[in-house]
Amino acid sequence: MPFRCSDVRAGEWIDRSRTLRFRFEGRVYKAHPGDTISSALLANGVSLLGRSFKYHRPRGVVSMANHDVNALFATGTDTNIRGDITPVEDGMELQPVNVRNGLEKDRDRYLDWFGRFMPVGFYYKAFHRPRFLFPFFERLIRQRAGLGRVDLRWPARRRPKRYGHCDVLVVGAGPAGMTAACDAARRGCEVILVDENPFPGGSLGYQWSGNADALQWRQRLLDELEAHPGITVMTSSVVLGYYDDHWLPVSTPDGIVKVRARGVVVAAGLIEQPAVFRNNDRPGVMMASAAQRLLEHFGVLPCKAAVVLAANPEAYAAARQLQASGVSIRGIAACGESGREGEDAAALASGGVPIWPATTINEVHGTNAVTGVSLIGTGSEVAAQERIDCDGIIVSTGWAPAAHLLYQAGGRLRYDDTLEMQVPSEWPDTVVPAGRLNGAFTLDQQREDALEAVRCLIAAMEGESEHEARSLFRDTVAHGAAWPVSRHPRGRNFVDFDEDLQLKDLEQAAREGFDNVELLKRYSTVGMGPSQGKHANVNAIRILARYMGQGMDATGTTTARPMYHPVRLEDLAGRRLRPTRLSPLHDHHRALSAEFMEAGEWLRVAHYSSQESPSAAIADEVRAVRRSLGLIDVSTLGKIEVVGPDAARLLEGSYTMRMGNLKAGMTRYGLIVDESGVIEDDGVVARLAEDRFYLSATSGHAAATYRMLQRHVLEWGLDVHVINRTGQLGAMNLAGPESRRVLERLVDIPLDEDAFPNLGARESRIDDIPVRLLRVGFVGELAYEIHAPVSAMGRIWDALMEAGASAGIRPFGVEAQRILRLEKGHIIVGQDTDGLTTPFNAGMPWAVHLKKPFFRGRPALAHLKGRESQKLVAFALPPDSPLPRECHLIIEEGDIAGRVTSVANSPTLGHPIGLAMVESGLAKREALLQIRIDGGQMVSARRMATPFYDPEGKRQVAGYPESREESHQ
Amino acid sequence: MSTRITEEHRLALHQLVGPGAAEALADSGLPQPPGELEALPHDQGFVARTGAREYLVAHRLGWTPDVTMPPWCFERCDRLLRLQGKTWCEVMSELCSHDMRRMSPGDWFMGSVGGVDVWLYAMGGDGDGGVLIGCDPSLGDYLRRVLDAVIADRYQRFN
Amino acid sequence: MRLQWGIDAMRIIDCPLIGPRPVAEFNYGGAVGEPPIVDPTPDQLAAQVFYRAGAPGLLREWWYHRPTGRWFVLERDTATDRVHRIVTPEEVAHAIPML
Amino acid sequence: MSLHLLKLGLKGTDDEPRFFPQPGELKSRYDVVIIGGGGHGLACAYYLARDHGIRNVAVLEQGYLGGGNTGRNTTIVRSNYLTPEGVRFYDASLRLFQDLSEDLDINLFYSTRGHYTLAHSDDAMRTMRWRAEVNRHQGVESWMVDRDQVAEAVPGLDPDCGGSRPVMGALYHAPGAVARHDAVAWGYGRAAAARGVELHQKTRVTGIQQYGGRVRGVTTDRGTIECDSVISMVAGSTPTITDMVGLPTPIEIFPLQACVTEPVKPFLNTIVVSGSLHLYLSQSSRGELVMGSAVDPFVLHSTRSTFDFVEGLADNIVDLMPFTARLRVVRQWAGMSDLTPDFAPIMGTTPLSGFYLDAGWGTWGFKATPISGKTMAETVATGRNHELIEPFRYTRFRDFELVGEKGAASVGH
Repeated sequence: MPFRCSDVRAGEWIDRSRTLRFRFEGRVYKAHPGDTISSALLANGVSLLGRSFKYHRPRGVVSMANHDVNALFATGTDTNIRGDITPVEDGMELQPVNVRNGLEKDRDRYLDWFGRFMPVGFYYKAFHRPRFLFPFFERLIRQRAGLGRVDLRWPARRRPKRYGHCDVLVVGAGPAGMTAACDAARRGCEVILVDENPFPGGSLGYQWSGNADALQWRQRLLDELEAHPGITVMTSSVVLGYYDDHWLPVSTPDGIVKVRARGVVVAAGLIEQPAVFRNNDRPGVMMASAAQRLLEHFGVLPCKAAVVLAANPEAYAAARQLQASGVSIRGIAACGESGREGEDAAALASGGVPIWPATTINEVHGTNAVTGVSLIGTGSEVAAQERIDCDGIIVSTGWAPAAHLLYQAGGRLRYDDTLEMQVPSEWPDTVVPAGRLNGAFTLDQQREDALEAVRCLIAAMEGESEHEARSLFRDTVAHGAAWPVSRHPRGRNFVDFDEDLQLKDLEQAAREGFDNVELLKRYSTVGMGPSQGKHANVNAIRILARYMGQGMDATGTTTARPMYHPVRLEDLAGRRLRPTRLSPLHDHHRALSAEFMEAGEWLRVAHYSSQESPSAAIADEVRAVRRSLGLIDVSTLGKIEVVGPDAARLLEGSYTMRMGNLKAGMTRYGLIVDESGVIEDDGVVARLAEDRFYLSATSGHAAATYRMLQRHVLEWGLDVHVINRTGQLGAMNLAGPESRRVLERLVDIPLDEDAFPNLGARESRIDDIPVRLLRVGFVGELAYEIHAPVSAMGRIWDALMEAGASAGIRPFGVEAQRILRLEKGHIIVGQDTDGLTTPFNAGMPWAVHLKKPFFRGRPALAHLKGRESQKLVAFALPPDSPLPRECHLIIEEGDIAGRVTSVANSPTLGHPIGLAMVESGLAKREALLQIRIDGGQMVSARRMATPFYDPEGKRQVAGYPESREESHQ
Repeated sequence: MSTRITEEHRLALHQLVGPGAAEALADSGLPQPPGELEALPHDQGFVARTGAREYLVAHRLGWTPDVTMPPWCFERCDRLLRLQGKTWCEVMSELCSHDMRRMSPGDWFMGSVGGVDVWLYAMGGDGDGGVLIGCDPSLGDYLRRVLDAVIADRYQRFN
Repeated sequence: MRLQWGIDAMRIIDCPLIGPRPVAEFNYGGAVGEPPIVDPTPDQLAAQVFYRAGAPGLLREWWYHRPTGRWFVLERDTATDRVHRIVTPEEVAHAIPML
Repeated sequence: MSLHLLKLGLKGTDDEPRFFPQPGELKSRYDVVIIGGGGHGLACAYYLARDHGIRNVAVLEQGYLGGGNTGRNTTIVRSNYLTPEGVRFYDASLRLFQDLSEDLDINLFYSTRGHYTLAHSDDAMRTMRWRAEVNRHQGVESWMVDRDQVAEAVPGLDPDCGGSRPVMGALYHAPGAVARHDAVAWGYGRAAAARGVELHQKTRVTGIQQYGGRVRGVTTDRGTIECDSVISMVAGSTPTITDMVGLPTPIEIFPLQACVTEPVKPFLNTIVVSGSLHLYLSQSSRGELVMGSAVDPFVLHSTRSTFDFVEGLADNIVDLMPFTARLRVVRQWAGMSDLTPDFAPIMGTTPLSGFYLDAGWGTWGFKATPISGKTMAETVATGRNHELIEPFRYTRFRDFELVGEKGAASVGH
């Protein structure tokens, strides 16, 4: 590996004792465990790692810290893999992304020559005329869009998430972060320390390599982190964002941990900013911190001979560090004064390294790799004469604070003219900055700032409001250039490497009127690429500020939105949790090979399958109920107890009909409407005693009805208890002419009409099981609804099935029930009614007792009575007529006049029947309903009264109705 | 002992609601927790005060409240799952945002686990602590499946 | 169509007895309305049924804590999402006319 | 390569005209003041000038042009609504959209993709059929497709949805499209400014003056303006403006969140929406998967993001399209939706003469941009509600004549 330096670095991340093999574009390379894809390729002298998104220019490592996406790769099972930070694995098969015919010979590389024909916002100005050509251009552009390619066959590998709790979450395990974590732990806090790198240490691990004190301090901190039980260190982990009330999701190698912290120290350090000069994107041009990371973490030399562009002390330290490792420093162009008189600069100069003051880079030479550079005076327009040969450009011209979390927590930044960098200007008292992002650069400054941060944070967490104000330890020298930008007549001086945006593009956007930071971003797309402006936003604001002739703060910043780094959907999704509610009789149904359907969270029986088709099985179930005996599990019904002195008063106010006069031992149909009079729920109200009611509600609305009743208790100041027993009790409905004969044998109370009249309610026992019996049924036959604790439902079902065997008892499901209830003309809330249906629309004026002085929705219903524009009507079709579907439209003189809400072939009546919501005018005129069915064909339906079947409801009250009676044709 | 789930069948549950509920408990020799959302142990079960005049009583089989109306007493069939073992907190940390390490024996907590509303009663005594989980009977199978899956995944991941 | 929360959200609501809880354990009950006028004019009815105090500011609202089955009334600033005060139910109770 | 780009390439971009002229001082008087510089406001200004010759118009924007919901939505254009009046209104908007790139001479990347609204229950299937029937009755190309047709049209979709809430079918809406939302605002803004309309950014309305039962002017943080007509087109800020004139409305503000993934090669060529999974999905021309959901569950005047939004969305999309599980979310943001009780806008005249309302846009504002501009312009020019927006009049709540869109919403999921 030609660029691997032999001497082992102090805090190296690689294991030199083992070697991996991986393939890139088909060629085999060697690497060490701990190498990332980028470090491994660079170690092997491969510096061309990718092609840019728009112009397909050759690209290499520039930040080595995931602050850009130059180095993106794909394998068979993944894409958009970030080379800088993704460990290389043995046997990896890597390919570049968004190239055709390999990196070297990418067929789209010519696009760079046509750059001039693709200025900023070009796609807004072209391709839309003539219109018929646009689809062609759109396909062309869409093919080029996007980076990696997805494979539709990839399986989803959901990774479970978990919750974390701590007193103090420290973001960033650099010198400041480690100090803060140790100090907080010493003060008795439970601390979580998070760092996106595989090892803690941060800049101490790659920037202070020659400094003995720094290395010693680093080791002491690492040891204390290791030793202290109260500190949990999460490495290779990213805090994705700050969300309300100190909620910080951390993406770790083992899934996302959602941390609730009482206080947060944001010590995430700095993001080095590139300088803008012609061809500043060539492979080999990189930031000083990138070169130092390559050297100290991976033992990889960034180049053999380098020219350094310097505007801060860090540049000269990096130059010495590289020189000490064998990189020849051909010269340092000081485009900023800071650091030029420093100790490092003096050492370099005495070692023969030329330092050119007030000089910057005019142009970098070479295409797939740097071959040389020509310089220029920062003030003058004239290029320096000679060209300096080198294979690397090391840029150290400024920083931006990684203060995204602080911003999201409500903190704000301002530009510091001394440091030439943005620093926090305000922050919440329990989310505090520390370290270099707070302007503390020297090791002492970082340590003091961290200790101050923890002192103030803990005081705020303990609620001591007037603790001593926080003092700052910001450096007093510049750490960047005010204008790290050099113009060039032929451009190619990139501000945003992700989006391929040059200096002229941003100035052109501002010139065209997009002259505020948000419009500039949206028109030019600066900062909208995968690295979200980490390396581009500050320079973009500098360029806009200079173009508009205003200060950095006046120009403003764009909003820093989560996620700090992208996170996979499968990590966000986590474990698949689908709460599913099962009836107590679920296993019984499975034993009867039932077909299930989803009803909200519940699983319900649609029908019990038999040899014939489903529709035949359903018809059989319907006939069984009509002719002999059926049993249906209705355990999903809402079941609510209302007990106490004001029980009747609560129901009087909650239902549209009178409830106060309901006698104990009787039930009544109950209807609930919302404030605007729209039907919300219905069910049965049973009065068990003067101060005890038992309600049922539809399974879909039960929870909401229960909450509403509880709320009314508070709103109306009532003395009553409302208890939700929906899951505690099961329920089944025994319906059919044989129901009484069979049930008589099991219960301990008389069932004759006098003792237990229709709509009656009784408490009884089956064997030793306490049960409630309600003479109610949705299906219009002699029926008994049996409610009992879930633990006993199996025994009751078996007892009934056994007792009813001779009577031909047959279990039936929801589909049969829907037909049976339709034959009786009963509505289903949510199907025959919608978001605007009042009781008057649904043909239920009898359910609205406006004589009551008050009930929920009364004022609206009083206003609406008699003014309904739509009405629910019933219709029938001849036996041979094609069957309409629900929601087919009723057409009247070419206009929509209504829709079919329910329709089914009635096995009992031998022809299709249905309900339809139609315009009131049409409803009044007993005319035929013209229904437009599939294919546009019209069928005419004749109007009918409901109930279609047993209009007088004789069968429900018949003591022992003739069970063998053939259903009338 | 490794973290595990066991079904709890030895406890019968009753919900006591209404005026005179505290007195009814006293008459039956059952403890009355002073504050709401608190519980007191009672012969391998507990009495939890879930409301101003509302109690959930868990006791060995055989106790039937000799109460005249009111207060009102309703049978409860909650699904009861015992989660015990060294890493029971970590298992719960995948399913509930409440910091379980703050649950000391005798504590009562009502929250959401795996998207399902539950009550938790921290059991003391027998070594590896843990918690008794109660949920609506219709959601019992779901909650058991989820807890089993989390325990199995963690065993695979960390052993 | 309003989204129901995922399993948990971050915002904390701190209520009496139940203590600080993630907002995902709650159902939003909407603004506390004025006591309904029994026989309102059309304008009064529209105001009662439909109109809302939509501007940002302090709003008195119903919040339902599912796991403990309790309603709370909170005064919340709908611009900053901060809860200013827990309102006792008695403050919002109003008698209803009975037959 | 289009001719225009050839010219730009050869001649350079120095004399490319400004989209928006340099903002000057506020004049003391305008005929019409439009509050809100989003898509609706700029479109209305354009149609006032183009169709009605009313050019003495000022658009006042408190932030930057297109910075509100216009720049935050998931860019879907469709007309597969439930009520006849809804279908007519949005279909007219869709037809305007189809010619808009040419009208405004800006490429909106208006791309007709086809739009699938998935049904995961019998109830949902019924609602889809209801919408399909109403759509086709109005000549809009929508029809039901079954589960297999959905799986075929949306590569990689798992109709079983991971084992629960399976896809039973969908409402297919052929004209469904996406467009670049920012460009719509800029296109209208440029065309309006070219006709003399003044666009004032960073100008916040602080009060509306009225006496004698009519509007007289507005006060802003840059001075006071006299005018005859004021149109409020501020979506999420509507209640603040209507409070200035004491006009009660049923509007409540809920955050509406969205997120976007890293760009990948195009794999999704249609728009996929699922009501019960609260999921809106399309792939932008840049290759990003743009994903949105339903509004947050409680009132809030803020564009803050929440983590559980992106968790819930990921949980559902990983079930629906498992292969996307590997894609990474890059950014999430939010807009402020002004919801009404019947999920339909409030448009046109109000009891205060001279004060017009264009609000209640909830999650369906972007697709109405052209037609809302056009109909509001005609309404202001004539003083009477355009017939397309009469069903959305302000007084409908007092008259209990709500629009039936809500019918679908409560039934559909």
